[in-house]
Amino acid sequence: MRTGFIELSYFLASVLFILGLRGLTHPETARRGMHLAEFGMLMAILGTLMNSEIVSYEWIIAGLLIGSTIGLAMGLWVPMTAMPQRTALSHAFGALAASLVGVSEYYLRGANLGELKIGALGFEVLLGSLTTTGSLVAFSKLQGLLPGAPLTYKGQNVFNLSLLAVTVACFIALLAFPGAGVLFYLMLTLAFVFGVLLVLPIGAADMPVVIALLNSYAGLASAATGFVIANNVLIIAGMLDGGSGFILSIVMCKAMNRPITNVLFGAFGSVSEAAATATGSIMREANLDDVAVQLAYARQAVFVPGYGMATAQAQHALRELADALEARGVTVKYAIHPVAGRMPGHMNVLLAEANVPYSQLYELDHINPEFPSTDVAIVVGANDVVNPDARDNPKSIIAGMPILEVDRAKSVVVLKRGQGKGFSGLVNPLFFKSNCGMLYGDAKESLTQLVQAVHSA
Amino acid sequence: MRTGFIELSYFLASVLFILGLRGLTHPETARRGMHLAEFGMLMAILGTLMNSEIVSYEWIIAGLLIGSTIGLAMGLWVPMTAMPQRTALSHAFGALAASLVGVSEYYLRGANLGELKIGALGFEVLLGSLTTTGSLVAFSKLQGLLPGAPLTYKGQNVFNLSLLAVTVACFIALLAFPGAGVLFYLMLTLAFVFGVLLVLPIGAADMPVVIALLNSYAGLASAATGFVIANNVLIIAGMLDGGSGFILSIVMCKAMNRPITNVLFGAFGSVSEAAATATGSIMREANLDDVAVQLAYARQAVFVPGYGMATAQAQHALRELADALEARGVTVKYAIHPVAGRMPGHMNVLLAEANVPYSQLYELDHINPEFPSTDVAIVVGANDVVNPDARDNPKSIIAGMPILEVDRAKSVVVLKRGQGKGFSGLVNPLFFKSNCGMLYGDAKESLTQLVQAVHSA
Amino acid sequence: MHPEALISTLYVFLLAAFLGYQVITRVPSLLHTPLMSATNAISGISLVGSLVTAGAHHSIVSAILGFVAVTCSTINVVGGFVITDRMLKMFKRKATAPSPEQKK
Amino acid sequence: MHPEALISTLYVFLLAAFLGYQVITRVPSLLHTPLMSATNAISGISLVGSLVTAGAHHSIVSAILGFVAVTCSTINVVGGFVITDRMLKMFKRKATAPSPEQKK
Ligand SMILES: NC(=O)c1ccc[n+]([C@@H]2O[C@H](COP(=O)([O-])OP(=O)(O)OC[C@H]3O[C@@H](n4cnc5c(N)ncnc54)[C@H](OP(=O)(O)O)[C@@H]3O)[C@@H](O)[C@H]2O)c1
Ligand SMILES: NC(=O)c1ccc[n+]([C@@H]2O[C@H](COP(=O)([O-])OP(=O)(O)OC[C@H]3O[C@@H](n4cnc5c(N)ncnc54)[C@H](OP(=O)(O)O)[C@@H]3O)[C@@H](O)[C@H]2O)c1
Repeated sequence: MRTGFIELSYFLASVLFILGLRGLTHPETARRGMHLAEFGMLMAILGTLMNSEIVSYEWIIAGLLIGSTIGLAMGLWVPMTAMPQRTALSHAFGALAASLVGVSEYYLRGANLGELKIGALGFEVLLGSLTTTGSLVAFSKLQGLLPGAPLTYKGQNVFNLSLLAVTVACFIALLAFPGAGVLFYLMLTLAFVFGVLLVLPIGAADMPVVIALLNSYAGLASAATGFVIANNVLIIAGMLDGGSGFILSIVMCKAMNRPITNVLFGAFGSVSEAAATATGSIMREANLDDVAVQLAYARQAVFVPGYGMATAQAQHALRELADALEARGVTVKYAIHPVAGRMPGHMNVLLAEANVPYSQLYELDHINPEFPSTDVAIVVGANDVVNPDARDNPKSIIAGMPILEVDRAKSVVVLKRGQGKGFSGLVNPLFFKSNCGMLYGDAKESLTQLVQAVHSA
Repeated sequence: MRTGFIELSYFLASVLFILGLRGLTHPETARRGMHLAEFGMLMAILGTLMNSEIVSYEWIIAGLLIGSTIGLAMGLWVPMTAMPQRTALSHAFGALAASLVGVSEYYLRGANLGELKIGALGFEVLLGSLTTTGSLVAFSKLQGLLPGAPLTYKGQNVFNLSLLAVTVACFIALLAFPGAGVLFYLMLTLAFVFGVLLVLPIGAADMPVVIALLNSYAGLASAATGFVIANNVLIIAGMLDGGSGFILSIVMCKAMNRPITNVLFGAFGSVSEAAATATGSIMREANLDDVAVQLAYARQAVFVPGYGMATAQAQHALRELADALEARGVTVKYAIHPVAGRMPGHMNVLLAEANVPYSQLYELDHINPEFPSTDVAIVVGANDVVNPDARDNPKSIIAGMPILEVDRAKSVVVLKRGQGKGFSGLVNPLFFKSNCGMLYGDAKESLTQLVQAVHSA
Repeated sequence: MHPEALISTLYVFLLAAFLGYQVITRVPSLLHTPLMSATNAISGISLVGSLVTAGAHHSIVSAILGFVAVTCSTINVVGGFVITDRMLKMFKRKATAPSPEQKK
Repeated sequence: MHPEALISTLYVFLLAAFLGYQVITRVPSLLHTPLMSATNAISGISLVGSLVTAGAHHSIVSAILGFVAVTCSTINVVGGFVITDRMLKMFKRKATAPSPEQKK
């Protein structure tokens, strides 16, 4: 009876998780979907608490209380701009939990697990541990606790690979001698170390891809836990989680037109100087009042936000500018590149925060044909995603990456602070085009001034 | 070892079936997908043949040989226009197989099956049997072996429901007394009878929906078999099959804007007279040579095929007309309504047979905006799908059904044999519009004549 | 059946239902007729049940029932795959004579 | 584990992988950030393992490991769902001031 109820709660949770994620296929149904998933989680937890193996609840209640408090605090107060870090941190938590459950299982049952379970358990602990430390390093890099630049040294790849080989050797030996605790704890330690070394040589800018990959590892670790404790809902949730990480990393790599191996082993971003090509001509500085007049009398203006908008927290100011222009009858559209910013969907969520309706956000394929008939394109802290070299110069390191073709607009205004490069470290020929003017300064300040200028135009 | 191999073959088959159906999401990948599925089937059969329970192969080889011969013959020679019948017949075969396996399982193990298995087995036999006879009736109606009109009498629904209730009662009693063979065979017989009575009152024209529904029953029966013999690949294939039937029936009902209950119990098509509304004005007959000239000098012509094209086998002639027009520089497009013809995708497959590239086929949403700029719309044996009453007359029985808005074209020519009504039995106000001309005669003949007339225009 | 196995089977059922729905809704209406015959062929997998019934020689009755079931399923498998392939072969993206518009 | 149960579990794994792929690829890039935090929250289901570890009192070591695991997973569950909801609340289709173009 009791197990029946527990199993039912897990089954229900599985259904609700799937339905919940299906809800995310549309913004209208997304919230309801998440409520379903929340309810499923509650079911599963209540079901588990009925498990007859549980004899005392002190540790459980303590864990739930502390976890909820920290979780609630993080959930409520982490700013939208810090999402990448938060995600990295939460993967560390998730992976650590999987890893610890595995360790405790081994500690308790060790040799009596049978080969198959030991296999799944080893997999769980291996993936869980390296994801834990890897995610922590990623978090530190993004948060600025560690230097963001790739940390490389000679023979690094060889060293890392050897370390991995030793770790895997431990794992295999453990399959043969499940009782040999030394092997298990050695593997555990090595996996923790390997996670650090794996992520250190990757630049902060590439972290989003790494995070997505670690996400899929964390998901796999959960699924492996499901095998060990014979629990289907864990397998399902783990695979959903893993699938999401995997797909997002693919989406990012595709949108950057770089193979995943290049991200992981290329130490991208450490060679910024070499890539700078001489461009000869000069950048024209634009005058704020001129830009305001141009905007005020345009028929259509397209805003192209990028990473700079996120760092400057300029989304609200941007929205105000859009309001001011729309009040004057200008059609305003937002062009969203799939890898603008530092996280999939980064710009969408920031603009949503600033109350921009998502029907005004246009994807690449929909907005590119519109640039030739656009009077003014305003580039707000974007750089690589509007670099025409990706399209025109087959030798560029970002060649082939799909871009927003703002250079085809009648005129372009770029808001940035100075001569700073984008994520790829490339010089952007757009800035030297005759139809392009530069409006220097922090994006938020420039935009706020533009709003006033438009009002008085 | 041997069971290991068998299980592996089933696992592989499951993967390949899923990949195979995923291939069908695009015509480019569809054939490769099917090859994967075929390979999966081969694996599963070979795996099964290694089962140690199998002691003699005579019956097996005989069955495989006879089945392959009949299957091959049907596969190669059934004309594309007879697809609906063929589909009905094959559901009868599939459901019969599921039902017989269930009967034999009961015959051999009967009372020793345990409540859960008896439940699944009863479900399998019930669904399998009623699907068998139901599909046979559907086949006979479509093939003309039985009258196509709905066969109704007073109290029919009540009688059918009572029969169903008795059948279900047998099933429930069987759960309580699994050993009572009488109950089992009574249920079996009643299910066979019920299948017949269920489909008899439904008109031939509604058969496609019924067939899709029976398809989903057959799939569920297969999945139930999977429960009984604890075989996962059967469950998966059954659910894929069932899902397809279910979704297609929904697609059809939506496109006809009729609830499924209306299809099943409405005896649609038996009330054709009542629906005829007086329209007053007259139908204008078009002259063949005029039409040819009009076409030859058009900028854009849109062909709207319907059920009449299928019965007249006029797809090749239509393609020839398109060729002749394109040679003269006319843009030709085909407008495909989701329920044109008598089967989902009916028109697509016929036109593909006639070598029309699928890039020329346009769906409702894509072609409707183009009609106002279309010089001539040629309606080839379509009627309901171009009936403007569905859009304009909220009291029409097809009100709300999305239509191809040919009446908005500059001129319309309708090819049909005479005053025949469409599937719904409604009068079509389109035919009385001033921009519409009727070209009477069998579609194939009319088209062949048109081709010649265009050549000499 | 072992209760653990039964539960997992229920999960298989659940996931297969969802997956079936997701996969099939992505099939364009262009290919709905081939889809019907393809699922038809795949549903012939009930062979895995009927083959055992036909070959297990528990009794002549079950052997004959199995034989009929094998025949029926084989018709579906062979007929279904042959017809599907026949149809799919016909779908072509470009005409031999190029058509002016290619959007869709 | 019973072999039959093991096999079914493998099927669950397979189907969940396919289903995950199908479901996630349908999420529009608009919602990729909420997707990340949502799957994050859902992956906190590893609670079902850690709760038992924390409460089973086999040994103090395992109880403490379980406690840490429960804390970590709960952070993910609560934090993930709260943040997802916070984000999703912000997505609006229409502005308060109507925008002239609504296509997309
Ligand atoms: N979104 C993802 O999922 C993802 C994942 C991995 C990698 N990436 C990569 O990230 C890049 C994103 O491209 P992007 O065009 O959005 O950004 P970007 O190429 O990194 O350029 C950012 C620009 O913003 C300017 N900026 C920085 N702070 C600013 C401030 N406070 N005010 C005004 N301007 C400021 C910088 O110039 P100044 O310093 O002169 O101001 C710089 O030119 C792509 O290369 C993409 O491949 C994205
Ligand atoms: N596709 C599906 O999946 C499906 C499923 C269920 C129901 N339906 C229903 O089927 C109907 C399909 O509509 P539809 O417009 O394609 O067909 P329709 O409304 O059934 O009309 C067919 C027309 O073709 C003409 N016709 C018949 N034989 C002909 C020949 N040899 N040469 C020339 N014309 C001929 C008939 O007129 P004459 O007799 O005067 O020639 C009739 O007007 C819809 O009502 C739909 O709801 C479709």
